Amino acid sequence: MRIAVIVFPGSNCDVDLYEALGTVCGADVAYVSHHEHSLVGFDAVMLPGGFSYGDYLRAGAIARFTNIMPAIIKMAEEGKPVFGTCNGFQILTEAGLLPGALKRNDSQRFVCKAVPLEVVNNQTLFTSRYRPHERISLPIAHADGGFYADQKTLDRLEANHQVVFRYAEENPNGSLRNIAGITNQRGNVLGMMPHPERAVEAILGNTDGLRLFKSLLTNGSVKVGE
Amino acid sequence: MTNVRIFVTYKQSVFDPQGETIKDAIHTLGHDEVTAVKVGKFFDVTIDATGAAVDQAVKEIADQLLVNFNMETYHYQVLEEAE
Amino acid sequence: MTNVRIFVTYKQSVFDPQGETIKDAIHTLGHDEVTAVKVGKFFDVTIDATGAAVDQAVKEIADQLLVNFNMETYHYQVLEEAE
Amino acid sequence: MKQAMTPEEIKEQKPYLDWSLSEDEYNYISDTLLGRLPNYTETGLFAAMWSEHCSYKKSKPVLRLFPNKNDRVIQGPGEGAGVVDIDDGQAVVFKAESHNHPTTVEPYQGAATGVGGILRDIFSMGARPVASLDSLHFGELDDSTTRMKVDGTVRGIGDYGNCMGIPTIAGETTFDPCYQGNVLCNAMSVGLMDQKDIQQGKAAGVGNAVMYVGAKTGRDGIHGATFASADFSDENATQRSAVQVGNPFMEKLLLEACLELITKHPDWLVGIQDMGAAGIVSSSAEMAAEGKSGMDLDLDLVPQRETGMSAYEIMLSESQERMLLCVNKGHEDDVRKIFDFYDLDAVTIGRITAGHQYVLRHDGQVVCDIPVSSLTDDVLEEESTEHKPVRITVAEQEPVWRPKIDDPAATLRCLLAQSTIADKSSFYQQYDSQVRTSTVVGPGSDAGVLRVRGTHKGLAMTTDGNGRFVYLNPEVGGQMALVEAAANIVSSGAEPLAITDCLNYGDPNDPEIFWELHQSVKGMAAACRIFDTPVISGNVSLYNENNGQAIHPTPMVGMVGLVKNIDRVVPSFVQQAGDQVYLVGA
Ligand SMILES: Nc1ncnc2c1ncn2[C@@H]1O[C@H](COP(=O)(O)OP(=O)(O)O)[C@@H](O)[C@H]1O
Repeated sequence: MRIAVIVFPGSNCDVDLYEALGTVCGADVAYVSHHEHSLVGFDAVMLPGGFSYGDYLRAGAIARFTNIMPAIIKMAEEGKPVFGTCNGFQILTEAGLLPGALKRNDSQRFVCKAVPLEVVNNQTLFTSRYRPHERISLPIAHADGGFYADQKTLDRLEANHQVVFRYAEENPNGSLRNIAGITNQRGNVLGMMPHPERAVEAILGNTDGLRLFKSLLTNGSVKVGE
Repeated sequence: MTNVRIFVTYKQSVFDPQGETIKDAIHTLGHDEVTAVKVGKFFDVTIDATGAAVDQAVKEIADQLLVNFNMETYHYQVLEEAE
Repeated sequence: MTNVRIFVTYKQSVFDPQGETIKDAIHTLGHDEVTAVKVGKFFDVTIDATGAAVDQAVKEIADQLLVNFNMETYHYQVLEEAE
Repeated sequence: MKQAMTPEEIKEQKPYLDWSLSEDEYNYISDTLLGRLPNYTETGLFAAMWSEHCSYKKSKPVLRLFPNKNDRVIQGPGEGAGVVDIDDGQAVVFKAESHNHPTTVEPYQGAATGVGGILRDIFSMGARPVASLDSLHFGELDDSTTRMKVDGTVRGIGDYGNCMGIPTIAGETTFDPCYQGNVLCNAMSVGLMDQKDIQQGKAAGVGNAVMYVGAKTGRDGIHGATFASADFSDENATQRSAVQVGNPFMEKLLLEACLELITKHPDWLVGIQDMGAAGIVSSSAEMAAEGKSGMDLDLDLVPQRETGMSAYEIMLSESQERMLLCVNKGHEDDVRKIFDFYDLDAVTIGRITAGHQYVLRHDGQVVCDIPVSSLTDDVLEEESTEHKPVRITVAEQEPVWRPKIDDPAATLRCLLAQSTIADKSSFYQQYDSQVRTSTVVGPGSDAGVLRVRGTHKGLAMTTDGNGRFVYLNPEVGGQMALVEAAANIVSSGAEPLAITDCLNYGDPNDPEIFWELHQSVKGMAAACRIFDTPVISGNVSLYNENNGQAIHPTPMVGMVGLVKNIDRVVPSFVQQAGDQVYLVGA
């Protein structure tokens, strides 16, 4: 399976995703510039963390007008895996591929540290290698990570098992219902604030993120049906 | 040429801790008569158009870009208009 | 009880990178008639006072907390006043 | 000619005195260097280039005490940053810079643009910045202004580095009343490169293009350079407007564009330099001087975001996120295309000329025509008088003070409650310390440690300084700064390679302060020789005073060490119950 890592102006965790997939997992991965119009030949697409367009206006708000965006939306509609971490998650919500929005952390500050998470749903393309309700730890690094949606949307997310990760101890950003990551209804688009790509090598002190990429790779060139 | 000021705020239902933090700081300065603080942002936009075309442009820009309707709302004010 | 809206902006000569980036994004949307965008913030402050005491309070809060006069400037508007 | 004053008026009214150019310097420029009166633009350029900030005219004699060579040093002081061999054809590049005055005035933007500036110094060498460090010194936290300054400074450093995607992995923070009116904000950046990609700030080859890339020029920070050389006082408060606003998003694009040009198209590029203090004039004049060339610039071609700027304002603007390139004739369009891809301006603003004149045109007129070297090399070094501070002489006569401790547990608790000693995680958690996924040891340890991808090597780095020690005994305090840094590097499992520094002092015209500078540098230099850690780059920040009150002399040492085997990095935390504790050394 061939995976695209999108490089938006201001992306900066693109290298980290690329290395996690390519060097650590041995996957077939390539950078794709936001200038491109097509993702033909790719089986999955990843939106990295960083500060696309400087996070000016709102995090992720401007990136959705780039040339590549229609191709990403098309892949999502085709049921192919689409993954966004941190700024990638923010872009996915701004583009309407995921519900809700990410708002400024309650502390009003950027926060970088490891946080305990619960894998709420291990029945997704991205989490099949985790145990049900497994506790893991992943790094976060963001200023706008508070997941917000109205009650109805939140209830629907829970009812459809779209909440995939939850903050397990403290809530680091004011996220409603401690939400750390969600999928779309179909389950092929995952957005999460924590950085699994920062937790794939023992030398960096944490390998809890590795199984997310392994899950995706073993599930192969899947297409998720309705 | 029209100058428009577009105000964007969180919806009433969205908790905004920033205003609270600033209120506390104001109290530290001794201004206890300040009982509430809300924070918002605004965009001063110069538009090379007048009349209805301005309203149309503002609506489109706000809808598509400046406002995230999941959590925000907006209103605007025409500051000055000149032919 | 008085509601005051305090506007804070960069001074004219200070570069506003946000405004520039947003202007470019607006052009991407096809709204080339937008020729300038400046970003500012505002504070809606409720003050348990009226008249000159309000002006005094606003001045002190702005001077000491809300505004950095090295690069910013402010003005304010009394939105409503009630005894 | 659009000049605010005629040369004769300048001679009579002496505006240059306000720009910190002395009567002697002005006369030397007129009589000896030019043989005529300088015009308004020229006078302003001299004032900026001859300021302490740009010329080191006062500190140079002292800086000569530092060793700056050994087998590993590839590039010592003089370029954007120093370069050290780390084997396998790779090199580490690093430098520290102070942004004390801007941070005191506008903590958030001052700190942010401090980080932005030091990063440009690194990537203009051809290296990719891989880590940042900081060294912050504030007044005591019981003051609400200080708390706002701390908050703004930390957010400024964090936001800029976070947005750029460069991890901030170590640093230090201290609190002392002496920094209350004059914050110290020193930022250090470390880059990694292949030795073959090393660049120089050089302009040469008659007919080659001088290209301006990056953000447009505005009126920000005019006089920043001279401003940094004059101390603060409260009456001055309204003049403090030389604040620059950082745009880390644009700098990220600039970084990627410059590295693409440098690593993929080395044959197009002759030289590259960051536009730092004193903006276009210092970068262009230094590049021409380095290349022993003449240069002819047309300022009307400089991208500007404000109208009606004078030649002087354009040349001295300190707008951020700009670089100057010297490009081989015929490749201007190729270079422009690279920058285009990143949505950046790249404009040819002049050419290299035969001879050695520095010529500027504005509105169709020649506004400056002087020898390049008069700006860069002919600066009059200043001799300083110095003597031992009375406080030290007095203290030496007193009996040695020994603390009396009755209740060690209580004393320990008091010590731990000191803000300088207490946990700093509330600051460094605002920094992304892990982006680029190479951080093996992040902030909170003795030194930050990065792995070097694709090798077994690592780099350890730390910033250290202690103004109180130096205040008590400058020479020993200087040595101790080195010892602390080296201990932090070694205890992380690395071998010290070299250092950079920021020398933060008060007004050097005060003989006692100059003595502090001299003695502490002497102490540092001696320790550098012992550890074989040459000084490969650095920065001097003088006039750190508020209302005539100087800060403690605070030299900051930034040290980098080489980890030969990254699997053998030693953490500085207690690992598990039952482990034995040893005290080693004196
Ligand atoms: N401003 C800062 N930026 C990054 N890291 C910091 C900063 N301040 C402190 N730290 C981290 O916290 C640790 C303890 O800080 P401090 O007590 O100031 O330094 P030290 O232990 O070197 O005397 C440092 O080793 C450093 O890793």
